[in-house]
Amino acid sequence: MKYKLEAKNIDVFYGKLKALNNINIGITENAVTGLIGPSGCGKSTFLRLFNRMNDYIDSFKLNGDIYIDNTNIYDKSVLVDELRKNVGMVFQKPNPFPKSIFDNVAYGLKIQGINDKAFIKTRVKDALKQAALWEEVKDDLGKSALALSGGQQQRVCIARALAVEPSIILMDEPTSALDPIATAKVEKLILTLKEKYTIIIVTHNMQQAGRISDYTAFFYMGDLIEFDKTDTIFTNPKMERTENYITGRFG
Amino acid sequence: MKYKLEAKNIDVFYGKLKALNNINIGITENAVTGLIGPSGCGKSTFLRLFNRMNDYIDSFKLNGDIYIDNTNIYDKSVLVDELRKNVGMVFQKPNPFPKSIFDNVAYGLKIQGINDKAFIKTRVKDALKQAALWEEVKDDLGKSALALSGGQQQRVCIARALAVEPSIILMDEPTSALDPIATAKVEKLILTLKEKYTIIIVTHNMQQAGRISDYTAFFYMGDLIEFDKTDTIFTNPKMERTENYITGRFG
Amino acid sequence: SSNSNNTNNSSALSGDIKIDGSSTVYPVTEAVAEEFRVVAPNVRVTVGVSGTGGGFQKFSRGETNISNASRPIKDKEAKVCDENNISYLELSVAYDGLAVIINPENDWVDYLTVDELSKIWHPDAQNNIKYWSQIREGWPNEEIHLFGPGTASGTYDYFAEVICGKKVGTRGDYTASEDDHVLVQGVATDKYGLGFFGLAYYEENKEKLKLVGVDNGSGSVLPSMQTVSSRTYAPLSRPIFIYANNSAKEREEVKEFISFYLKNAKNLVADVGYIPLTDEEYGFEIEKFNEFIK
Amino acid sequence: MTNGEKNRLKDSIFKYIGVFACSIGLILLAIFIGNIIYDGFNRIDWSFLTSLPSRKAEKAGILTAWSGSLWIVIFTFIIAVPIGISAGVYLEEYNRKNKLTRLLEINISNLAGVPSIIYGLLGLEIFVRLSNLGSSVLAGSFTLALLILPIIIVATREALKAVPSSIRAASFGLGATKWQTTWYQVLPAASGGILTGVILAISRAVGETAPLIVVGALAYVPFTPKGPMDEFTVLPIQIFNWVSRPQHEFAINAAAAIIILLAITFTMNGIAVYFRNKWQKKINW
Amino acid sequence: MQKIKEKIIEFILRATALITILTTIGIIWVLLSESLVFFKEVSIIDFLTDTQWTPLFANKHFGILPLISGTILTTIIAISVSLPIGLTIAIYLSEYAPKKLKKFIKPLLEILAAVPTVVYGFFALMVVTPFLQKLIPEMAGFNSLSAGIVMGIMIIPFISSLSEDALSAVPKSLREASYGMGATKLQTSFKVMIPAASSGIIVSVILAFSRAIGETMIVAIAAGQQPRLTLNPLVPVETITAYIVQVSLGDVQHDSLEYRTIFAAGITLFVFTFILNNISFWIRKKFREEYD
Ligand SMILES: Nc1ncnc2c1ncn2[C@@H]1O[C@H](COP(=O)(O)OP(=O)(O)OP(=O)(O)O)[C@@H](O)[C@H]1O
Ligand SMILES: Nc1ncnc2c1ncn2[C@@H]1O[C@H](COP(=O)(O)OP(=O)(O)OP(=O)(O)O)[C@@H](O)[C@H]1O
Ligand SMILES: [Mg+2]
Ligand SMILES: [Mg+2]
Repeated sequence: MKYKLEAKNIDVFYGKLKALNNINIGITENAVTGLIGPSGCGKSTFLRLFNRMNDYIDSFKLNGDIYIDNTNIYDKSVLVDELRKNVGMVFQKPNPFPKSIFDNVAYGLKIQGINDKAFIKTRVKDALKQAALWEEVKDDLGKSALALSGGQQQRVCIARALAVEPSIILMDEPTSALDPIATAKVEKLILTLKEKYTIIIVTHNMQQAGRISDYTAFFYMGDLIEFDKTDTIFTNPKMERTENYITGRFG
Repeated sequence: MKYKLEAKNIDVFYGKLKALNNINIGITENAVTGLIGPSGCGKSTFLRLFNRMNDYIDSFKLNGDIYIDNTNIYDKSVLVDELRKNVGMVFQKPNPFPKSIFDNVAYGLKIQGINDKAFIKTRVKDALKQAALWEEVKDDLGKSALALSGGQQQRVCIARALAVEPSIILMDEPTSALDPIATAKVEKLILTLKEKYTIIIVTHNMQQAGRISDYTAFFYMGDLIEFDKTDTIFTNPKMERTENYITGRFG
Repeated sequence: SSNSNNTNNSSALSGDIKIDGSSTVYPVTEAVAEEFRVVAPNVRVTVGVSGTGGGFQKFSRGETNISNASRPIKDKEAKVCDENNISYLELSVAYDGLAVIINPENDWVDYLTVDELSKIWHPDAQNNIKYWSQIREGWPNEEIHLFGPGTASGTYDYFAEVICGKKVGTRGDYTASEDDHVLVQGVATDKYGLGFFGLAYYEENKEKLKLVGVDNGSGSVLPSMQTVSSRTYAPLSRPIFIYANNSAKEREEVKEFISFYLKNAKNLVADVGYIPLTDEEYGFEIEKFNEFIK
Repeated sequence: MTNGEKNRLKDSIFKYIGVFACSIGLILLAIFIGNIIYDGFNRIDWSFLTSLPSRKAEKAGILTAWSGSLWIVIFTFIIAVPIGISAGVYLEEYNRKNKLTRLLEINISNLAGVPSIIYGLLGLEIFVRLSNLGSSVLAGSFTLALLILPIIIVATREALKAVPSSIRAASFGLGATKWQTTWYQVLPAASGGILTGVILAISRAVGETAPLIVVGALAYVPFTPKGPMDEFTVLPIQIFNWVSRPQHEFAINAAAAIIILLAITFTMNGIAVYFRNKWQKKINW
Repeated sequence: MQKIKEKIIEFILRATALITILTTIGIIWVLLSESLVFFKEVSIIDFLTDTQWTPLFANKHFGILPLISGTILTTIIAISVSLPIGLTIAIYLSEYAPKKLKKFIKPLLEILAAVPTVVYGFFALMVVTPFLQKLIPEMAGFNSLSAGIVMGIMIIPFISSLSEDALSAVPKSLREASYGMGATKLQTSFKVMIPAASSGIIVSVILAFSRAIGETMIVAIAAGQQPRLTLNPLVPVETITAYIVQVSLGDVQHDSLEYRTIFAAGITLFVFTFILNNISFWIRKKFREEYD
């Protein structure tokens, strides 16, 4: 297969609610894929399939297969923790640990059994820089991450995901709590990262999707309405719904 | 005084950190005032002064006075709960109660001692409609609000604040988790609301600030750099910093 | 016919009788209360088990009518009764035989003299008498393990007094338990064990234990219904008591209850595993009581 | 072995340790209950439940004991649960964090360690004598209530602490008063942990012997309590009494009585467990 | 109006909280009034330094140390049984076990706390001790080891249930954050969940500890009643509680020096737990992690 990630005949249920309906999609390596669509359409649900994060929701049920590098990640033999080391995630609501900023970012390294302090320090610093937070916190890395502003918390979470250098990064509205400058930095970061990583990002910001994503998928009420190169989606969408949504003429 | 809300010589500390520095501002009735500025500059802190929400943070310390309708709301005689009935708030991170959608929205009415079921129902419905959520949840108002998508949760919180019809509404990035359509609806709502209410809104979205706010205050590292009519701020800012920030040429 | 007459009288009685005190005496009093209900169903007799000391404390404050006691009242307790204008009467109601017990596998002990018991249990024995061989020539050179009731019990007090002497006490390095089952278990599983406890516990666990005769100078005697009751098994059988207060004089139902107690004790006591007094002795107690309520 | 493999190995080992630990608990429980049921189950019949105590083991019943226990449990529950929860709420939600709180906090966990018999001595002085309640159900219940208060208070506090403060912020933000916030939001969200405390506390109260004996609970009482001011006995006293009789038949009675005692506790706990499951299901932050 | 209502409610709540203070005052009063008389007759120095406790024997010694050592010994054994088992169960139930299993196991284990302690006492004496004696032949028939182990079993639910509650109250988002980094359940439990729930877990341990310290029947039956200054778990010991119950329900005359010893012992236990609680409070304050 030519895709890094692939979703085949995906149906997702939360109890009786069908949250995703027969989704088929292939995600290209070293590219940014944006997921857009109205709130509640299933973007987060879809994104969280790739690191099996939905497994913890009781009512969750999945039909279909998800492949990463041609392996079905819902196969019994798959090691979920290895999978997740490879697939980093930034969540929709900032969720820093009730620990210091440093410990938050170093967490992923520690659980991999890395003890080299100097190495950890460098990684933490790099990650915080990439997440555009270093300048603000460098003097007080021991401060509790919970005593940060909303946007700062989100950037801690981004740094935390970057520190372990996964090969795939899932981002659920990573910049929604950020100001334009921080947003611009993160966007720049994403563009740098895609040279080495495969990135899937959920965003509500059409401009952002336009700016950074190579491919864009438009979801609507659990259906994948359209999926294509971002240029095509934004300039020449096949479906009327997509056009309406993108131009804001919707609903 | 001519202002609905007024902040005089405000200093705020979190422990040793000075989060706000000598802020003086007057907020006009029946208008939308936008607060902008980079992440961590003190917008949320400032916003939360008006309903005394910072009181619960242990390390918080305030110098200066905040007036609403010429009453100092930090005065001993002020009833904080009455104050808050009058000053509604939507928080930065969605924080629905672990209850059904209906109970979430009806809560504010319930605590005011309103028992009329029919009345509560109408209000809940109206509030959910205003928050652009009604269509998505009308069939299952008994569903736990925690089982909603991030954007849906935020709209529940907006509906919850609207249901009690306060005269002042504080919104901390109310639309950051929303898709463009929901955002547009909420923005429209804000514009309708301002005919009766006074609204203060924190936003990272310059376009949004430009679209909806009558006045805009730009904060930077705890200082109020500039405060003026939105038109003036966006077209003819006095300070270079403001201009840089608004045009994204910052940092 | 006089009996049925009595019953008729009693059934007309009513009121509350409160009894508290020793848990050793409790089974006897419970048995009496149970039977008394048949003749006087409207009298509410209640029995507590807060210990002889706790019982006397309540008794001396006038909170109970009758106190169960496994030892005679002490001076201080008597004084409080006086202070509170409570006159009282001590009545013996049964004997509690103390059995000296060894493990069935123990084949060297045939009997023990009071002196030998004293040698084993005397406070001076602590850290000195450790081996069976020290007690009598020819007994094995093995550690002796002792079991007995807790020091806060009337049983212990009595044993210490008759074996080691008044105000001497016993050695402290023995395994004590308030619960005689525990002692049974202790001796039953320990070949070199020796213990003493209520005779009834031996009776119920005969197959696990071996009874030791006690020689007080006039030959070895094994405890039994007869030897205890006739006091030939001495000195290890002790009387247990109830104490009655003034209400026995003033209140018909209390008076009736105690008379009933003394008249019927003989059968009931045996029922619950204690040993009754002799008929003369009961007669004597009844007389004492009649004197008291005059 | 790579670190990942090590971690997974540790993880699955721990899982088995967990299963093992649960099994230990359950097996021991099975042994206890199995033993008791084996000894006593056949002894339970209608007349055992409806007869008065007797010197004859085969005639003896536990009517007064189980009805006394029921009275005591219910009254203890009625007294201790509201007081315990409300004290917990006060300390966690209302009280400013200062030296006094600290003292109170230490004091309460201290009370949890006071031997039950000391509570008996306290109850005897305060409820039986000073308050003139006599050796009544009420005096016994008050005594046990004091005994289990610390458990309920401490569990309540912890459960309240675990409720995210964003919930309080949301409620306060709507103009709810402290009490409304507590009552409508915080307490329901904390109900699971609170009920666990209640379960453990009630379990403790049901099984207590010594303090009630000191307070003056009886061993032989030929009538069931008709009201809170009546005298009473409870199952543990009856059990204790029977256990310390020499005759083996009483041991069987005791086993049968233990089954009934466990049944009472289980029913009380069952109600609490039902509500705990019901309320906790909704709350999943 | 609302304000008055709030005030009244706060007043009531405060009043209930003050009940605990009153209880403490009551207990201190009960203990102190008698033990003051006691300490008039017995020097407090002897009381704290003498190594023998024989108030009911003819040769009286009033050294509380043997009772304290017995109490500490049994409590420590109990905690070393219940803490690892209880905590493991709590983690297993909150992180590993299927929800249905948890719903079923948790209340079952809670019955362990409801079994009358007399039953436990005999279990320790008749089952656990003989079993252990097969492994350790020199073990005495009465010993703190069996009593402590069985007491530990009894308090398992205090730790397992209360800690489980604390763990499941940690916001789901934290767990997700950790899993999202590729942490195993074990790592998530120990690095994120336990620290976040530490306050509740420590409290559960304190309650269990208190329960063990205050427990009477098990030790009275299975540990023997020999006050002995030792930390050897294989020999008979007596705890403060066992002593108190033995004397207060025994035949000893009230209003006597012998009887007053229980109050002196009681107040010692009170002071002892007070010190322990102060230490644990301090530890808790140090390690507390806030989350939201
Ligand atoms: N509870 C707290 N304790 C200590 N410091 C805090 C706390 N909350 C915020 N701060 C600090 O105060 C400053 C202002 O925070 P505030 O939340 O007001 O920022 P903001 O402008 O709302 O940022 P954002 O756009 O990221 O939400 C920041 O430096 C932040 O780290
Ligand atoms: N835990 C859950 N249990 C039940 N239903 C859920 C749960 N989480 C989400 N849903 C429902 O599934 C649907 C898709 O939710 P999802 O979170 O994927 O939306 P989304 O596209 O990410 O929206 P948003 O932009 O608002 O975050 C919604 O209707 C939502 O109500
Ligand atoms: Mg989402
Ligand atoms: Mg903010």
